Amino acid sequence: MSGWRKGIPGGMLAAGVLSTACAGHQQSALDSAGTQADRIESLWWFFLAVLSAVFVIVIATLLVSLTRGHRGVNQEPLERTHVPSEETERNLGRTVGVATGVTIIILFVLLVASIGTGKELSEIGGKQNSLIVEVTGNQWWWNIRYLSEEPSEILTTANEIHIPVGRPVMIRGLSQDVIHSFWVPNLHGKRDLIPSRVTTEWIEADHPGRWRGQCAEFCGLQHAHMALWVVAETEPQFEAWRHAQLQPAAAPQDADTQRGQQVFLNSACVLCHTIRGTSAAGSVAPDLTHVGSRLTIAAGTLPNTKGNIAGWIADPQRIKPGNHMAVVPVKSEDLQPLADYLESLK
Amino acid sequence: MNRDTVLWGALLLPPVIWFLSMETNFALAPWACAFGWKFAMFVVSGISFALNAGLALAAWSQWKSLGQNWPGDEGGAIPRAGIMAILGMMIAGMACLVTLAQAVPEIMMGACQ
Amino acid sequence: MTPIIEAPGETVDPRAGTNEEHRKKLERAWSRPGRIFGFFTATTHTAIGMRYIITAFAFFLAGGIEALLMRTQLAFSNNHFLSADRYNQIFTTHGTTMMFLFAVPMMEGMAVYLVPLMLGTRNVAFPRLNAFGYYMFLFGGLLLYAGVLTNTGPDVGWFAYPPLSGPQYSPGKRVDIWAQMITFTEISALCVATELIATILKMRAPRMSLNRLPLYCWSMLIQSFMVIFAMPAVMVASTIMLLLDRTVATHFVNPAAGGDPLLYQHVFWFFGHPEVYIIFIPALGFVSSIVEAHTRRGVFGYPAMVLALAGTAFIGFGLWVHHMFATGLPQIGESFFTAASMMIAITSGIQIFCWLATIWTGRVRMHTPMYFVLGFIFIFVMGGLTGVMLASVPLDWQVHDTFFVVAHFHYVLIGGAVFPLFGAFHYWYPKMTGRMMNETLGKIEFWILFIGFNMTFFPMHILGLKGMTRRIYTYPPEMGWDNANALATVGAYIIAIGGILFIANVLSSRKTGAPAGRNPWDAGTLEWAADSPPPPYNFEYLPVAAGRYTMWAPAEARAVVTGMRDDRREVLVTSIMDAEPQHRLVLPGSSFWPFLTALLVGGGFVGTVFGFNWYYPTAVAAGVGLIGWFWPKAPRDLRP
Amino acid sequence: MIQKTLDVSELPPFSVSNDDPLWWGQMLMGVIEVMLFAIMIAMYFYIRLSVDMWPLPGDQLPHKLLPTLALVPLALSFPAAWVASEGAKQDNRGKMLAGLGLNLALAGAFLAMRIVEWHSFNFEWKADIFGSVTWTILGLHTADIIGDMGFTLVLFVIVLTGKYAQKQRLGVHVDSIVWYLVAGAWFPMYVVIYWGPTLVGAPR
Repeated sequence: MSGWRKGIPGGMLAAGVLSTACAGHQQSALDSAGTQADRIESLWWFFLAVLSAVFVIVIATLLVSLTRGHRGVNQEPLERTHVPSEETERNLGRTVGVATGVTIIILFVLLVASIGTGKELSEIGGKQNSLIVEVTGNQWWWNIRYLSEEPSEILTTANEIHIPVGRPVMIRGLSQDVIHSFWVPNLHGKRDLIPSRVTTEWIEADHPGRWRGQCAEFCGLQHAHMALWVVAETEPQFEAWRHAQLQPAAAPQDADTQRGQQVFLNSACVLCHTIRGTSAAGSVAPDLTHVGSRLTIAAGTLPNTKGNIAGWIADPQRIKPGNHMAVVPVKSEDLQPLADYLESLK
Repeated sequence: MNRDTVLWGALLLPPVIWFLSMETNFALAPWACAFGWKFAMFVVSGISFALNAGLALAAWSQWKSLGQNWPGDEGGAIPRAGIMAILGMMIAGMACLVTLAQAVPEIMMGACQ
Repeated sequence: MTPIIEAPGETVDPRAGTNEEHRKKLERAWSRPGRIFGFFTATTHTAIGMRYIITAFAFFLAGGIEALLMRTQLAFSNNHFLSADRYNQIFTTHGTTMMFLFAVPMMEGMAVYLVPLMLGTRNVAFPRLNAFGYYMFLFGGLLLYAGVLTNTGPDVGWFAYPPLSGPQYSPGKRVDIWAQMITFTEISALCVATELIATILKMRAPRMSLNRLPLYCWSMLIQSFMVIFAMPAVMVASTIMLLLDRTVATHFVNPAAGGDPLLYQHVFWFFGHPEVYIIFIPALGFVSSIVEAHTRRGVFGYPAMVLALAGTAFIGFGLWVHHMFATGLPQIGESFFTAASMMIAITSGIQIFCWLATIWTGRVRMHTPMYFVLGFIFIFVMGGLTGVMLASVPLDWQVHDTFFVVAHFHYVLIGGAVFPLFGAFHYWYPKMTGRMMNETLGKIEFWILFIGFNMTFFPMHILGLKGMTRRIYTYPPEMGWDNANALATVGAYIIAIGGILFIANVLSSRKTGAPAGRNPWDAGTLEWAADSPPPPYNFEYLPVAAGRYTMWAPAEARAVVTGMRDDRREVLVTSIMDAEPQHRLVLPGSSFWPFLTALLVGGGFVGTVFGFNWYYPTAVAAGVGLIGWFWPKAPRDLRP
Repeated sequence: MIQKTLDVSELPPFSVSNDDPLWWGQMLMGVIEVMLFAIMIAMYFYIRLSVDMWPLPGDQLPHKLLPTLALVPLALSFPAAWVASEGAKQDNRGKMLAGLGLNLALAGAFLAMRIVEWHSFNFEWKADIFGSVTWTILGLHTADIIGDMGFTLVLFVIVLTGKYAQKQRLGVHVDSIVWYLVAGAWFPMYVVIYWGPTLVGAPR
């Protein structure tokens, strides 16, 4: 797989990459990394500038108005009521009228800007050479399929989307259970994944990088731990990745990982998980064929390290309480080989 | 029609007309896409605008016949009718304005966006 | 039209207790029996209104404690203060409490208390319905908290989207309790709306024609109509779609049998968006009342203010899809709602401009209520402007369901409703208790609340833009959200201190506050013509309106009504537009039936949580209760 | 301080007419019901437009004969309610009894026909969304009919026993308002339930 991991203990590096990539910008609407998010960000700054000016003017007027005819608490008013002259009222009427007119004009400008951006956004995408990625929301992980007319080119993975830079990608959103929402703010706004419906959204990264996304619609107990990563790479890197992912799982190379494979195949793991190239063909949980190549496990909950994999298998309910992964009894001496095996599935 | 009927009409009908036109247009959105035809939406918006403008006009003519004053809180039926007429004008005008704002997407966007 | 009889024959002095006999008779006619049993027979609007206010405030405190628990959990990353399950129950209960058990009932309670006083009448049009509505609200709230305290609190968010809230993904009773609690509170809201409309249209002081109606009463009239049109939608969403799907296996939201989860969202938000204005419009009435009393002049642009209220109300019904921009509806359809959502800013703008104009030309007195009004303008304008951002479809795709939205709606709801409400508490406290609240403490409260509020919620805008989604019980440290969250948590505790000071002020002023007299603020509207606190009959002689601000009118222009019987509960019915007296109406007296009926119906509703068949005994029980309620009993009702 | 007064002692106590606040209260309750039904009808069409076949495969359309016949007593109940309300206004006990009694009988006939008709339905509310929405509309409306019949029955008994005064007469008057709304609401719903699938039922 990618060269950047060679020779360094995987876990440390994954953790390191995550923490450097995560200077607070890897999931931000204000650090756009794609065409769509960029348009929205421009619209945002425009709205912010106009509306901040409105706010400042209103509050300034309020403060100035308080300096006029102000009586302190202890000063009794000279008169019980105060009736401004007709001329004052006329002037006020004119001022309020003008202010309302200006408000209407500002709102129409913002309306046109917003609809213009919406129109542009819906016209990006649909170009030639696009990629279709089917994202299916599950409680609480993402199933990812790269669609293709060629059945052998269809690729299944989970919780991690790789996209080539500069190529439009259509996200085809589905849901297996409840409503989820797909949101990678650096690339585009969110789109709900609704059972029995198909929603679509186009994304396009303009430079390589890794961005985090998260389920945005409350979807139950572990809504907080339903994240995914989008990795944008150059076209050759992406093709290499795709090619590698299409392969069946690597056969275990040493006695330790062979034992791990046996543990996996002889346990209840196979009821839910698939590892292509083995007899494990469960379909209700993430495909593990290349799980070792992913940045994180448990839908973005933990960095992908051997230790974390072992800890996750030993007690998934402690790390992500209420998730649908059953506690599979694994003997303590089997745990390390199992984790080694899964880690080796690059 | 007596004055109070017109006044109540101008107060209460604009929201109803606007609401129905908006609902109709919202329901038309998928159909407009299927037929590639936004014209129906313009018709609905146009009718809504015309009706509301008509109601604004009716309220205005009432106001004119009441002396075109900006009434305060004087007692009696005339100032009260004056305020109702002004309110009718403004509510119908507001409905026109919203209809106009909702025509912006109709004009700018394609039927299938 | 019934002729007006104006006779200078009898001379009365409504200021002092000159006519002791008259007052005693009124007192006898309007008082409830005094025993414990009698407590449940109260039907005067001041008693019921006060119960609403106190109960809703208690729920406000409960919701506030839930907020503190959530903020404590979110104070830093990977916190384990609350479990995911507990957190989900708490945020759902917080939202549900604040919307259904605090904001709406509080606004209703204030209106039940104030509207008849402002209209110069003696009670609401349907006093027993009023009491019934209160008990339904109370029982609904108790049901929800019974669930929360037995770990059966709802855990699907305050809008309970199916399929998550459906039978398959939320087994157990949590969602049933939530949905039935909605039924209770919506019945209560509909009761109050009905009686307020009837009261405002038909029981105004003579000569209080529509152009003299106080802006607060306009706001309650318009809000009540919104309740009438919006609440049936939530009845369909929660009581029909959700509960029937859960209890008798209908398929409204089951996609497998042709149902549609999005249909629930449409119906829910058709109620849910107007709900925000149902909370907010009464607050605009508070602000107008406070502003006119504290600037010594009528609010500038009365017709424009009424237009703004009515415009807000009707456009408010055309915004609901902006909660659904991310669901993949046709964008042209969504954009209609963008347009409407932006246009509603015009009506808010008009109000702000009119208040600014009023303050500009008035003689401002800076009492505590006015501080809260100024705080309201600052916070609400900001919330309104972020609302304009949310109206935009592309911007909403980014900030929807993030902390940006959380910040926005707390700016509009706390800024737009709670700040005016606190202003209103300070403003009408002397009327309700007869004593002034402590001014110094009031201003300290204001500054603490204002600073705490902005500290809590301003950082949330940034958190949302930086990707923090709402309703997550924890977040990893790498996200860079720690500092802003810590700040928000500190702010939340500062708000709590402000709240405690307010309660202390309320309690201590009850005993030590300066006596208020009838009209401590020298305000213009009719509630200030009654004693503080008002006697059960409100006015010894019903006042006649002499303008928009009768209390500011010269004494020679004012008049009172005579010829009302004082040996039974009589009120004056007037015509809708010009408030010409039409007839005298005898209102029912104290009655135990509203409480009993609420108990029977409420018990049945609680039963329906456990099975649909409970609806049948409930219907029978309701029938028994209503027959007892309406059965002619007191012989004095029968006499002409 | 002596103030000007407005003497109202000559005004009548009670008014059995639309001027009474109770009339407004009942009107508003009626508006709530009508709103509820309007939302249900909107839902019906929303659901209809989101599926390809209507009714869904496996459901048969309800028969039209009995519900159409049932419209006759329902339509006749309007004048009955009107007679009762006129009787209330004129303080005419006979008219009130006749109107209320006739109204009860006609409403009862309508209800009986509806219950007979239900046995012929071949779709359950548990079957699919078509059954759910149709049954719910019918159930809600039936609950309303029964509720208002109960109200009418109580008033009938009160008038029959003679324990009535203006207040109860007012009750009779506003009861007819409720009946107009509840019964009137059925006609559009009848069209939707029985003719709707025929009119808009063809596969898209």
